Order: sequence, then C-alpha cells, then structure tokens
Amino acid sequence: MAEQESGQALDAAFFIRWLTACAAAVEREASRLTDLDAAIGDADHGSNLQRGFRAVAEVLAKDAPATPGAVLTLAGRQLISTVGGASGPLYGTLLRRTGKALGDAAEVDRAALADALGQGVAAVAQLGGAAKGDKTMLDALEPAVDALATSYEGAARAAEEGAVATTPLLARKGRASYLGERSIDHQDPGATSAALLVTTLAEIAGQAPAAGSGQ
Amino acid sequence: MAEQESGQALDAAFFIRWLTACAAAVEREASRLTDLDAAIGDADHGSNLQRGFRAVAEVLAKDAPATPGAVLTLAGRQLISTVGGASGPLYGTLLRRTGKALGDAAEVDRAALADALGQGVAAVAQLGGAAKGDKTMLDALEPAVDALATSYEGAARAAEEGAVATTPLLARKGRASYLGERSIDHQDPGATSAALLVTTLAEIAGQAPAAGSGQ
Amino acid sequence: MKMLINVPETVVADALRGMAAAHPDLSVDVENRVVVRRDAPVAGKVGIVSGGGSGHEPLHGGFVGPGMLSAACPGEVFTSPVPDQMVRAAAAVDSGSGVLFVVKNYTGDVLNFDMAAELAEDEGIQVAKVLVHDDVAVTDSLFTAGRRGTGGTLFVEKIAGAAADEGMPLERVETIARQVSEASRSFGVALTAVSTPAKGSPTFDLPEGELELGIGIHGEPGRERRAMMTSREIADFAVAAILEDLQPRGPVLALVNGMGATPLLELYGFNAEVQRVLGERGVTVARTLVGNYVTSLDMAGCSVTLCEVDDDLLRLWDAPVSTPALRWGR
Amino acid sequence: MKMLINVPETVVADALRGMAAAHPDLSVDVENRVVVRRDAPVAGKVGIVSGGGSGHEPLHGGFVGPGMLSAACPGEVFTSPVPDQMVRAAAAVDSGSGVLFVVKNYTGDVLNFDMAAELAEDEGIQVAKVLVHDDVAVTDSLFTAGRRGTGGTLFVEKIAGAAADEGMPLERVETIARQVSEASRSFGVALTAVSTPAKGSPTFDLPEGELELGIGIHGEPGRERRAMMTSREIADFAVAAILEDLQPRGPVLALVNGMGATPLLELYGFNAEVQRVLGERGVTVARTLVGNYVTSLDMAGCSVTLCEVDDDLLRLWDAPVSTPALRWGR
Ligand SMILES: Nc1ncnc2c1ncn2[C@@H]1O[C@H](COP(=O)(O)OP(=O)(O)O)[C@@H](O)[C@H]1O
Ligand SMILES: Nc1ncnc2c1ncn2[C@@H]1O[C@H](COP(=O)(O)OP(=O)(O)O)[C@@H](O)[C@H]1O
Ligand SMILES: [Mg+2]
Ligand SMILES: [Mg+2]
Ligand SMILES: [Mg+2]
Ligand SMILES: [Mg+2]
Repeated sequence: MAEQESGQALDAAFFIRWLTACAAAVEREASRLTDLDAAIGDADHGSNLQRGFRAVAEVLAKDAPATPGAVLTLAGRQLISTVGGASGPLYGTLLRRTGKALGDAAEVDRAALADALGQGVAAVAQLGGAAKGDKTMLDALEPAVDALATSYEGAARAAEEGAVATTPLLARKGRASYLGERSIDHQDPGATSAALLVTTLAEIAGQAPAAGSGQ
Repeated sequence: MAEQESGQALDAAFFIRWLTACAAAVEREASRLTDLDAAIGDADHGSNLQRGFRAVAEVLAKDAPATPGAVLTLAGRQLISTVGGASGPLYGTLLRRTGKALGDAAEVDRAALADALGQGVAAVAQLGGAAKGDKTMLDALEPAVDALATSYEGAARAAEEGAVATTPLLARKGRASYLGERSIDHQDPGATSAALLVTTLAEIAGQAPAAGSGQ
Repeated sequence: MKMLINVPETVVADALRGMAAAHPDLSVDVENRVVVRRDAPVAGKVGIVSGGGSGHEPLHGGFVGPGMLSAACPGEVFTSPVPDQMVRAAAAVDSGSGVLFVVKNYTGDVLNFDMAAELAEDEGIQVAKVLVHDDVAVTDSLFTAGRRGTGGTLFVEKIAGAAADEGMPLERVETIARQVSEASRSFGVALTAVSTPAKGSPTFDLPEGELELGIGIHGEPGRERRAMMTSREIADFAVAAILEDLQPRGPVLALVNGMGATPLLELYGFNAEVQRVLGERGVTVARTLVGNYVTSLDMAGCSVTLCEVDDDLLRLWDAPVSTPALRWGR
Repeated sequence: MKMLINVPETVVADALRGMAAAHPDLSVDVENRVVVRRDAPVAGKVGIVSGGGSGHEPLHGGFVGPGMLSAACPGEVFTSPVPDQMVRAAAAVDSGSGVLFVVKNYTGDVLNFDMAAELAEDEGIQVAKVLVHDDVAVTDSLFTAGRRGTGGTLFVEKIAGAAADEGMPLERVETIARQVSEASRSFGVALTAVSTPAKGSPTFDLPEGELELGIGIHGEPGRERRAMMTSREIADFAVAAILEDLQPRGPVLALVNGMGATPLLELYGFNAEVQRVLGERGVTVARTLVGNYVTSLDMAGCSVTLCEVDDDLLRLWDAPVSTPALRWGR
C-alpha cells in the first residue's frame, strides 16, 4: 500500500483545524448543497450540514479533546445529535467509527488515517445499505479513501471526480431513489459534500504548520 | 314630463325579448364585469349575473307571463332566488318593483315604463341605503331613469355616462367601500352592468317589430 | 392558477357531495344547498342558522352539529346565498322555539338574510338576527358598508350554539350572540392574492416583497400595502390595530387563523408572536384556537380575532361541540 | 416565496412555542423538541412515539393526546429528528409497559429511530418499531429506499394509540400497528412545488398547465409530469394506482388529504370524485376523513390513502381520541 511516505504527524489540533475548516466550507457551500438537494431530494442538505458543523465547531472550541480519535468521535456524536435526516447518522457514523479506529494515539499518520477512514466508510455502507454506484456520498468517499493511501491531493481529486461521476447515475438509495429515471443528470448532494470535506482535509494538510513531507 | 311621444306599445313579448337579450349581453360581458369586480370587489359580479340571467331566460322561455308587469316580477323573483350576493337582491328588487308598478296592463308605453322603473330604482336605493355618488349601480340607474322620460337612446347614453363617471369616485357602499381611497380610479362593476341592461333596452326598443314612433 | 376541480360551475355542488360522503352526521341537500344536522329539529331548542359565500371552509358547513350551527347555507364562491336556502334551513331546524340567523356584515349577506327572515316569518317561524362585524381594518365605518364579518363569526356561532344547546329561549340566545359579536375584533393580513374558480387567476397582483394589511376574506385588497414583514412585526401590527379599538378588561378568546394556504407550522409560529405581544400589552388569553377556520380559498396569510369574555361566555365556549371542524367535550 | 416567519432558523422552535400556548393539554419541551401528552406516562399503558421532519403539520405533534400518540419528536423542516429527541420522548412516556416507535420509511427517519431504539434499550426501555411505507408511487421498491411513509401514518398512529389506550401489551400493539401499516396504501399529486424556509423558493419548477403525479410529502418531484387534470381524472388515477397494488376485500378507511395549500372546498369536491370511483370499483368505504392532515408546507395538491380494516380495526379507529387535530368520542 504505502509506497510513499505516510507524511506529517497529525495530532488532535490538526483534526480540530480540519473540522473547523469544514464548518467554514459548509457555510460557504450551503446554498449550493441545498439547491442540489432541491433537484432530487428535499432541499435541506446544506442547512443540515450547516447546523451540524456549526455545532461541531462549537463543541470543539469549547472542549478540545486530546487525541485525534477523541476529536473525531466527539464530532461524530455531535453530528448525530444535531443533524437528523439521512446525512446526520451517516456522517456521524463516519466520524465516530473513524475516531474509534484511531484509538487513543496522540498522533497518527496518513496511512493510519486512511485505514481508519476506510473503517468509517465501511460502517456508513453497512448502516445505509448502499454500495458504490448507488448515487450517494459513498461514490465520493470510497475512491477518496483508496487514494488517501497515496496522497491527500489524490484523495481530494478522487472525491471530486467521484462526486461529479454521480451525475449520470440513477439513484438507488436515499430520497433521490424515489425519482427513478428522473434522478439522472443531477449531481448527488451527499457526494458533493463528501468531496468538500475531503478537499478541505487536503487543504489543511497542505498548509499544516507541523513538519512533514506533506504531499 | 313627456314632452315627446311616449313611443311604441311595449307588451310582455317585448320585455321577454329584452331580458333574453340581457342574458346574452351578460354572457358576452361576464368576464369584463368579473375583472372590474376583481379590482375593487370579490371577482364574482360577472358570474353572478350570468347565473341569474341564465335562470331568467330559462324561466321566461318555459313559462311566459302575459303582461309586462308579470314578466318583470317573475324575472326579479328569479334573480333573487338564483344570484345571491349584493346584486341579486338589488337587481331582483329593481325588476320586481318595476313589474309591480306596471300593474296588470297588457301593454305599456315608455312614459309608464320610465315611471315604474323610477319606483324600482327608488326601491333599490331604499334597500341598499345608497345614494347617487356612492359608486354603485345607482350611478347608472338614476340618470337612466330620468333620461328614459325622453328617449331610450338618451337613457342608454345616460347610463353609460353614469357608469364611466363612477371611476373617480370613492366607494361608500358595497365591498368596494372597504378599500377606502384605493377604490378610486376603478369603474364600478354594478354601474357597468346596469348600463349594459339599459343599453340593451334601447337596442331592443330600436329594433322592435311592433309599430310605434320609436325614437 | 391550477385548481383541484372539475369545472368552476360545479365547485360548490361537488364539495357538498363530498361533505355528504364524509359526514354521515350531516344531512346535506346538494340541490338546494343546505347543510343540516341530521337530528334537526331538536325539540325545545333554538335553531342556529348561518351561511355565506363558499370559499371560507370550514366556515360555515364545517360548524354544523350539536353545540354549534343547526344548519348552514353555502352560496356560490364568495357570493352570499339566496333567501330560498335560508328559509329552507330555518324550516328544517325550527322546533317551534325559533331560529337565530348569524349574518356576516356584507351587503349581500345582509340583504339576502333580511329577505329570508321576512319570508320565514310569513311561514310562521320566529326569527332573530345577529350581525357579525368584527374587522377593525374597515375604518370610517359610517362611510362604508360597515365593518366586515370575519373570524368573530366562529365565536358567535360556537357560543350561540352552546346557548341554544342549554335550552335558552330565542331572545336570550340572541342577546348572548350579540354580546359575543360586539366583543369580537379581527385584523387580517395577506401574503398572496386569492384565485377564485370563476376568475381562474389571482384577483390582484401582490409582488414577492410585499404584503397587504387589513384584508378581508374575499380576495379584496387591504387598506395598505407594505414591504414584507416578519411574523413578529405582523403580530405587533395586527394586535395593535385590534387593541386600538377594544382594550379588553377581562380575559379573551384568541383565534389565530390561517387564510387557507399558510402552513400550520407557520401559523403556530405566528401564534407564539401573538401571545407574546398580548402578554406585553397585559391581555390575558383564556383560550386559543390556531388553524385554518375562516379562510379565503388559497390565500396565504392570517388573521387574529380576539373576543372579550366573562365567566358565562367562557363556560359556553368550553361547552361540548361536535362538528366536522370544531369538536370537543363529551 | 413569502412566509409568515421570523427567520428560517427559528421556524421549528417558534412553532413549538405557539403550540405550547395553544394546547395546555400538551407538555411542549421547546429546547429539546419533544411534545408529550401532559399526563404521561400513563400507568399500565404502552407509549406511542412518532416523529419526523417538521412541515407536515398537524402530523405528528397535532396527533399527541389520549387515544393517539403519547409523544412526538419534530425535526427540522423536512429533516428527520435526532436520536436524542426520541430517547427523551421514550423516557417521558414509558410507564414500564414499553414504547412503540412509529417510523415513516425514509432513510433519515429509519436510521435515527434505529439509533434511538438502541440507546433507549440501553436505558432499560422496551422498544418496538413499526415502519410505515404506504406510498405506491414508489415502484421498484427493491431498487430504491423503499416506499415512503405518507398518509398511512395517520391510520397507524390512531389505531396503535387506541390499542394502547385499551391496555394491550406492547407486542399486541406492535402487531396491530403493523397490520394497519401493511393494509395502507397512498398516492399523491402536486399542483405546485413546495417552498421550504431554508430554500425560500419552490424546490422545483412546475408550470401553470402541468401537475406532478406520485409525489411525496417533502417537495420532491413525482414519478411523472402531465398536463393538468380535472379532479375527476386525478381521483381516477390515484385510486387506480392504489387498487393496482391492493384490492381490498373488506371495507376501507379513506383519507382524502390536502398537501397544505389546497382549499377545503376543493378537497371536499375531490372527495366526491374519490367516493365515486371507489363505488364504481366495488370498494366499500367505512369511514372517510377529509382535510389537511399529512401536509407538505405550502404545497397545493392532495393524496388518497386507503386502509383495509376488519371489525377490530374499525372499532379501534372509532375509539375516542383527543388531540389538537383529531378528536372524537368522549
Ligand atoms: N442509504 C444511504 N447511504 C449512503 N448515503 C446516503 C444514503 N441515503 C442518503 N444518502 C446521502 O445523503 C444525502 C442526503 O442527505 P440529506 O439531504 O442531509 O438528508 P435527507 O435525505 O434525509 O434529507 C444524499 O445526497 C446521499 O448522498
Ligand atoms: N348598497 C348598495 N346599493 C346599491 N348598489 C350596491 C350596493 N352594494 C353593492 N352594490 C352594487 O353591487 C355591485 C356588486 O355586485 P356583486 O359583485 O354581484 O355582489 P357582491 O358585492 O356581493 O359580490 C357593486 O358594484 C355595486 O354597484
Ligand atoms: Mg435532504
Ligand atoms: Mg362581487
Ligand atoms: Mg360576492
Ligand atoms: Mg431531509
């Protein structure tokens, strides 16, 4: 797998920076996400994530856990408790399971993160019963996890491509599936937000103040 | 009063022709009347009169009374029983009282009609409590009755002018009065329909097959 | 404007057929357009009859039943019914104790009910009338057709129905109904214009960023157009308009009413603001009713009605009622 | 799209404050977003809890009260509530006899209620769940999230509430609720798209001359767009879609439901057409409910729900219920 260096050491502060940046990114993109959801869903994906990530940023600002695992677990619980809808439990589970997989290490590297995120994504697939190609967030998350083994930028690119690639798909899960054929030709809002989170990860990793080979 | 000849003898058939022509005229103008009512009322004047005059035409076709008085009384009762709203009792009363004033004469002349119609209009004023200048059907009816003493065409002209003259008025009766100042600059629907009925009277009188000096 | 109808001409008859199918407790005469509680006339009790144009549902047909109306006469959309309907209704519910007509103050309703009262009395039915004219948006009422009857109608019909149910004589029922009518005040706001089936399009143009203050329930424009306001601002404005006219000393009944197309979610939120401002103004609210009760077809908007009550009126308000749209107690 | 609100962010909290003011029989926890009947927990009786996104009022909060729901959890507009609300509601209504979750089949509702059930069981509360998935417009349900829960929810909540009220044990209440759910079928039609407070404009474009067939209650487009149809044609289409899926042998309960902005006058007229076609198809209608019960904010349109019932279910349907939106008997 890790044919490259696994890069900088990621500590709790890194993950707090990432999730805080996610909150800002969601704030910025909220109406685009809601509009995508309006086309094939119920026009709330942007405001759902806005509510959730505001709460995450708030709780992390107040009470900053000491390990990457604890940061992600807390953030996941917070999403579950504040978002609702489909994306709340799904993103909540993603972060919680990733956090749990990271255990109580004070620092983790990219390889460990890729591995843990893989477990988080698997938990999402199990919880929601969706597979790649069903036109859901998994279409961005799965390729991203695979690429993360190699680089942050690669993961971001893969997630973006995965999101864009949902456009021609017929939805088989979530609300968009009710539309049948009419779900075709619209980009999935959840895949789009997933790409946003992964892109933000790459950005934060790129500007990380800690030493490391970057990527 | 009657400085001119009072003209042709009007029999029951004349009044049936008139009311039947009114039904056709209302049918033609219904959406204009409703639009006028939409602006300062509740958008039903056209359909109210349509319903009413259809019923009048129907009952007169089935059961044609023998005297002008009986024709008008029956038509008035029919309007009261089918129209509702403000215009139902008002126009119904107009025709009924006019009919009653004509008594059981087999034929009447213009002078007698003008006199009877004057009583009908007075009954409308009493029932509705409105006066000339309040922006109601009376603004067309009162000048029409006065002019009818002289000629049918004059009555039609006076009714038309009266209707047009309601435009700058502030409504003091009926629904339009709720609008206060905002009722200004709209022509009153009831005055408009009243002018339509009087104009139709002049038309029918003009083409009357019976002998007479006409006008 | 799209509507869930067949043709405009049959809208009222179609609705009456649908009511008949849904409410076996009502006897619906579709041809003659009279809705009567099935057990009428009720021996020894005054009959309560109301009616008015259709398009305000559940008013009035939805308020027919024990403890409220004995019968309702639906007219064409936004058009007062004709005297024949009212006479028929009076005859159907008169047990010999007389009948009260509850009349909303519109020229058409007043004239037709007046004619009906004369005809009914000719048939030996004792008739009393109460006029509802609660809409404070109609100012200068000396120079107009007078204040419109709107939300206060619900209070009058409910309490008059309860009084009749208790076996009070006609004169007393009339007095109580008049007391409720005189103690009621309303103010309404429109966010959109209404579309009638006959016209098929909005009766006036109300742009996106504006609202109409002081509207009635017939799609007429209001007294004033303003830039769109928040729920809080609308509540402040509506309650202020009412309290300018009547400063209740006792507790009030509050009706927070939707005009037909305003979601219940919004209405409840609006109610929160109405209660806030009433609290600030020192008005005690004894009972609150929130919902689409006195409507104007597909109009978005709301109205507030307050009715000052004493213990007697409150008891009559709380008395059991069993109609399609209002039902509690027993 | 104009709305009677303050800001989109407080719409749900505002509505809950307004509910609290209007309904003293309910205990409304605005901060934690739980609506509970005031006398909960009721000793010896199973608690019935439901919930879902807001914007469907009166569903679910308007169905809380004796004979129906013990508690409701309102989520954000069109967004399933979070597990914390459901756990709190379960704890508030559990008398030791256990709690039934009534869950509409949407991915969000299912996932959140599943999580809540686990957490509640951790707290020692016995939990059963019933899924409502009545919308026949969702075809190929093996390749979708499955049929949506819509109007059938009202039948499940009412009858499960009556079963609990009779003191039946959790297992029996669950069985009956499932029986009602499996016997229910719905089909809905939109004349206009919905506008959510967050989006502020219609979720999709539906031109004047067209309608959407097979819509849900979240503003999603339907399965098919067609040229505008008459009430008669819509009733034919909707009932045919339902009967294609379930040909009832026994009598049915019928819900003729408005989506929020369709006037009651039109709904009653539509009911007349629904009853006509059911009669033509040989279906006996035992009870009919007409009104805006399971709504989609300001959407114009309607849905039909049928539920096949036996004598037992009919008795439970007829049993007394006392909630803000549904109330009869005692
Ligand atoms: N079963 C599922 N598995 C994975 N992702 C899903 C599933 N169902 C829905 N999603 C994702 O959730 C997104 C919608 O989220 P959101 O709009 O917040 O919730 P809701 O659909 O409840 O309104 C979809 O775009 C899709 O990516
Ligand atoms: N008190 C009144 N006296 C005379 N005419 C009146 C009075 N009130 C209303 N009208 C007339 O009736 C017309 C409206 O009739 P219509 O629209 O059919 O009834 P409604 O106002 O009940 O909807 C008005 O334009 C006006 O001319
Ligand atoms: Mg969504
Ligand atoms: Mg009119
Ligand atoms: Mg009218
Ligand atoms: Mg949602």
